[in-house]
Amino acid sequence: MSTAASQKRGFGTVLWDYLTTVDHKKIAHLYLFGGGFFFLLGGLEALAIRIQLLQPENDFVSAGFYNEILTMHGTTMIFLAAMPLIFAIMNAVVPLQIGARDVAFPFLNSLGFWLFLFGGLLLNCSWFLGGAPDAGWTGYVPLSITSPGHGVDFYVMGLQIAGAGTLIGGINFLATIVTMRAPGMTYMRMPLFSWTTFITSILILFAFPALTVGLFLLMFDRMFGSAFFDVGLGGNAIIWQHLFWIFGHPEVYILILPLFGVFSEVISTFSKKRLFGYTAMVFATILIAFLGFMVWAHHMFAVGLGPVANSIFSLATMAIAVPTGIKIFNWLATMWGGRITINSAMLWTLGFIPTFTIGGMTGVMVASVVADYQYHDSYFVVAHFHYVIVGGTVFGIFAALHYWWPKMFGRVLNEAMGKLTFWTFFIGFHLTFFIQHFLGLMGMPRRYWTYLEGQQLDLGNQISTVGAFFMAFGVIVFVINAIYTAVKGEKAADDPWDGRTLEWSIASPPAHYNFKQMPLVRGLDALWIEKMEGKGRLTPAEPLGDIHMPNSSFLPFMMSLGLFIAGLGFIYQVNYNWAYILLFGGMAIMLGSMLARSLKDDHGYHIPKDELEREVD
Amino acid sequence: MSHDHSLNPETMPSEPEKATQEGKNKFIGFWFFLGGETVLFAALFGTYIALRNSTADGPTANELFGLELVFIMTILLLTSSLTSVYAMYHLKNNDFKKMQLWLGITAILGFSFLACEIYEFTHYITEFGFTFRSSAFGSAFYALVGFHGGHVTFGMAWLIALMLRNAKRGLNLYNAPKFYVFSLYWHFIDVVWVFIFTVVYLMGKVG
Amino acid sequence: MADNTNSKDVNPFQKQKNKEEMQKQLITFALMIVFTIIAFVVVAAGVMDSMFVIPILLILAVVQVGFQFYYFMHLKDKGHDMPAVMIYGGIWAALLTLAGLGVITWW
Amino acid sequence: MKGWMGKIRAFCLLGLTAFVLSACGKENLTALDPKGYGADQSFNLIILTTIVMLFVLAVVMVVYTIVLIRYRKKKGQKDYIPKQVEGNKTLETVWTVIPIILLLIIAVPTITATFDLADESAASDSLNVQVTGNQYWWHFNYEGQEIQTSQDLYIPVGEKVYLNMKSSDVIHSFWVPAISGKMDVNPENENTMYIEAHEEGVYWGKCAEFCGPSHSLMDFKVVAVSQDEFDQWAQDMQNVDPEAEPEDAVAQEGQSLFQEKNCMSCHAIGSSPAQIGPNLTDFGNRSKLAGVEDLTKENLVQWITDPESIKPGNKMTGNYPEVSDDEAGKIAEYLLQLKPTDITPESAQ
Ligand code: HEA
Ligand code: HEA
Ligand SMILES: [Cu+2]
Repeated sequence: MSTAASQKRGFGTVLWDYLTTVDHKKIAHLYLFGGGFFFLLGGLEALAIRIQLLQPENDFVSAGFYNEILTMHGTTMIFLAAMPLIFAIMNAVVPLQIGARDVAFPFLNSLGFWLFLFGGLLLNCSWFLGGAPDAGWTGYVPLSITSPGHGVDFYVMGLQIAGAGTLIGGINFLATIVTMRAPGMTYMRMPLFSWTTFITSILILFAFPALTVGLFLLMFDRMFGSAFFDVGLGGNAIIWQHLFWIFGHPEVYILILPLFGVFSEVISTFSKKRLFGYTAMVFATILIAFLGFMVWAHHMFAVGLGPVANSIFSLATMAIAVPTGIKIFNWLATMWGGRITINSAMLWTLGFIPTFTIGGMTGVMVASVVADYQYHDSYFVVAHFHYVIVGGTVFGIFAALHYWWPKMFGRVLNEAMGKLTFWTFFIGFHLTFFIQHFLGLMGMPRRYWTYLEGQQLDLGNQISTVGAFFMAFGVIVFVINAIYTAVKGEKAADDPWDGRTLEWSIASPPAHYNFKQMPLVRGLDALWIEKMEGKGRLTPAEPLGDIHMPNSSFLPFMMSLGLFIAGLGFIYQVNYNWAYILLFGGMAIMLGSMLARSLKDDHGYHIPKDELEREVD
Repeated sequence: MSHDHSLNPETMPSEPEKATQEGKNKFIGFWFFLGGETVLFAALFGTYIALRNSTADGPTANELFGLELVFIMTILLLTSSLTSVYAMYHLKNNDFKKMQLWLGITAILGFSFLACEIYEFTHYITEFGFTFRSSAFGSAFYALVGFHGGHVTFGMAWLIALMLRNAKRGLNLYNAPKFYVFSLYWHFIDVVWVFIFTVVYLMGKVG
Repeated sequence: MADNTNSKDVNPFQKQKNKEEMQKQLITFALMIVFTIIAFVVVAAGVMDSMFVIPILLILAVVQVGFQFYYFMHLKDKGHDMPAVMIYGGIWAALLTLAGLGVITWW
Repeated sequence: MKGWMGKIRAFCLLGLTAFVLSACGKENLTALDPKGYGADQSFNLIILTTIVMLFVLAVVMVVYTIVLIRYRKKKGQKDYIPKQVEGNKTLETVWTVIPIILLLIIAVPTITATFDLADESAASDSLNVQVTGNQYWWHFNYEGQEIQTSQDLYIPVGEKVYLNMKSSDVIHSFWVPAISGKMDVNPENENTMYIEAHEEGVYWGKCAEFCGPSHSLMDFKVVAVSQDEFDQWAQDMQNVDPEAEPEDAVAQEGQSLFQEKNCMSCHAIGSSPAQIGPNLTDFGNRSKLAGVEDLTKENLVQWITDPESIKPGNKMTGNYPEVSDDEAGKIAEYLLQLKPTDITPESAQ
């Protein structure tokens, strides 16, 4: 059952193992591969965007196709790349950090992954089935209603399925953190990454339903002739914008908060210091999440909601700078007086601080209503959000991967390639996006297929495109690094970074039951405490006994596959009757799997005590 | 830990639904889910409130709604909430047969509610020509009330499946959380209905 | 499986507690029905101005829902801190959603 | 407050690099060289926020640099364990309070300006224009004046002009960076904003809300002229005779073709309200064809025969009878001489 044994098994067995696994560590791998694949795809789309904008009046792609690429770039990156990659890290780390043997709902955990994957695949099927969605990642009505073909239907179904997966994942992490913490692991002893995971999951729980409803209404309008957004029948297009941004703004904090957690861990480990102002960090996170729900209309300043609404939302938005600032300064203070080791994980973190600060600054600038009348829907906003998303989320994901790769795969990523990735990506990033602030102010709106000659926009766009290729180079080096490490990377020690938290107290990669005995946690930075007291390992909180483990299951895959097929049928039942076969067939597969799940009791199995005793420590 | 979760008077914990780790997880996880459902219904309510006057020359709320039927539906659903409380009472007393009985009554009440709702919708469609496509108001009304009805339908299917699956097994620590979580769900549906009859029907009548 | 449907064997102390609890639930239910009737009567009578009726209806609904949550769903019992946090969180997000859609959609 | 704002602004204008200055081309597209009331307001806030933000960034960067220089692991520090500091109340208060103060400095002028720009009290005794956004062109209807134009909006300089904006299809957004920030043009509610240009000239306008394939081609112009010229223009426009026969024969043929091919079912000449396609009254004076192409006969023929090649997804394609190149040439000849007034974009520049 151990990982070493599984590597010797044939390809078929390994595949089956992954298709049926409910082990959070393997699900983390799945999320990493799935999210990584979509990141490359979204990046490829970004490159197409940049090539099209290389010259004025370019026609590398046609106008309609550009809109498809643009929409799919945004949608793919946010829903299918960034969030799954974040889930990969959460799955790999959180149960270990809180000293749990597994997540609360292993079965649902796997279901969440497969729903995401099939939702993403469904969305991308649109490329081959008459065209991708083309109404922007925000899918504003009435444009998305009038959009011909099935592109937007794929957007609706794909996001609905993937979104269900995300919601399930969020609830799973919430329950895990509430009920599965090791003895002594009180809330205020939880490592910051676990905390941010917890808060992020709350955001998911409360934000996604708004999107779910929005997508339903859009689907009804497009497929069943309802009139939510049909102005002729009294509908209102602004409702969509509210629903989308009530989801959408918390979503951007879903994208950043977990990485704030990652940076907190990385900074504290490599500065050899305890996190400065831990309590403040926790409350800042909560405050950001809380405020994050009250600011959505800052995306709608130009909609015409009136000066009162605009002012309130502007103030609320600016307020978020305060807790975020607390975080930035606490990180700096953690490093102050520390002993800083700079390696790849730390480089990404150090790159993040100035980059994200700039992104946050421009965030506050766009929060100033009247100034936003100029910035809104221009490249200035594009620059703002890539500074926070790439400079925060993507940098953070890279930092996390370099930091936890040993724990996830038992091998250390190559440092030289890691540094090369960082520097090319970092330089390319600033080349690409810094100039876009000025492009926006010089009158270049976003979502422009092309721009005219002689408007002083040429040079800026060229620089921007060149930068994108630097980033692409960096990403390719990272992919090579990952493959190289898998083949002949250096084997990782259990605790390669002299870590502070529980995950470093067990093997790299951990046994499938994580902890042979539940550890007794005696304070913040549980492992560090033991190290300082000279023990270096955690006291078990229980005698060695049988370990209860969940059974693998193929049903999550089947359910998601069923939904995928049903989704296709649903989209096409509008034009073809045969699509009902898909629709009902898919539903049958899904419901059948659900029935199988509820009829067959699944009590899991036990690893007997003597087997555990036989395994070497 | 014992592998056999079945209950007997000596091992009967006071809260069988939370006696195992799995039970605790289910319990907590389900409450979280309900937190999310709150926002889901809020979004539908919000849409309804924004569009309730957008009748596009079709029938208005005041013209459509009759209070008698809504009152009956309300009483049916509220009572079913109480009967599911009785079921949980017997669950805690480890009295499986009585629990099944009260759950059965809950199901009957739930189905009666659904029947009324179906009658109501067909009434609007045939008598008033008021459909999902008539106006933005129509869309919003059917979406909100229909979503709730969908939840009731799903709840019925869930309840029947639970009762049948466990009919021969009696209570144990493996299925107690399942019954408990169902009752939470059922109460939540009732909560939503309270707001529906208030905001949609009563306020629709008041204008 | 052992015969486990014999309720007489349950710890009598526990049983008494359950019974008292059930009585409270019954009272709660009666109150809920009364509130419902008040709400319907107020509207059916149609004597009051909608300015007053709507707040009354909303208050009745909120109290009634409080009963559901606290008594029927046991939010008042111990071990329900997290559920309460989540429900209040949901209500918070729900209120904002309602405010957004209800107040600033038409202007 | 205006005073010190002005000083800072003057300072910053000086300080702006050649890069930014080079952007102030004749096309008046940039928001960095404001020439109108709304753009001024925005620009002031842009400058103010930039200064505050640069200050914050500077603080962060200074601490960051010190940290990296002083506290990098040095040789011989292998076993050095730094002091594990839990926190510091004073410091934490400082970096909570100072940002709050900085934000208030930004918030107050922001809110003042927001209410200022939303002030519609003068609307009733000013020039009001009904703006309609269409895929992918703009229509302007001068309220109470029997003037309809498309694509070029003429306004008197130094006057507040109120725009009442609504869309006929999807959401658009009205943006003339050099004179004013943007405002969405929604299908269900009318939005109001005012614009005021300080200098005569042609200002480039853009649609800023994603509206379909030709979103990037939905440009328009605001032509600001002196009050006298504007009055003259208005008079000329009101006096247009839609049926007037052109002088040369080719154009005359073009005119009859224009009728024959049913162009008038969508377009209009004169103040008729037909609005499926742009109003062509002053077509010959337009600064650009379809908002983006040079107004030449060649381009116009291309437009008439194959509009899709210029604006993908436009609503003219496929909705009119076949037109040969020759016929298109004649129609073009007719349209190009529709010059009812001498007040043109060129004269404004
Ligand atoms: C990871 C994602 C992320 C993050 C973290 C943020 C963070 C912030 N965002 Fe951003 N934003 C996006 C992603 C994100 N945003 C996206 C994707 C869009 C566009 C969507 C679309 O239209 O497609 C967008 C758009 C967007 C808009 C709408 C612009 C428009 O369309 O016109 C606004 C307006 O207020 C805004 C504001 C902010 C603010 C104030 C913050 C704040 O949270 C920033 C706080 C941080 C700091 C301020 C820096 C650190 C603080 C200090 C060092 C303390 C001292 C600071 C001060 C005193 C100022 N964002
Ligand atoms: C997580 C979110 C995320 C991320 C990471 C990125 C990353 C990038 N984005 Fe974008 N972007 C968005 C989210 C994101 N973006 C969103 C939400 C929008 C708005 C969409 C809308 O308006 O609707 C947007 C819009 C957007 C625009 C505006 C388009 C327009 O308005 O017309 C541009 C233009 O430059 C752009 C560029 C880039 C670039 C160059 C990167 C780079 O950082 C990408 C770097 C990665 C690579 C370059 C990958 C390299 C891969 C390979 C080389 C493939 C190798 C292949 C194999 C091995 C198989 N993005
Ligand atoms: Cu936002």
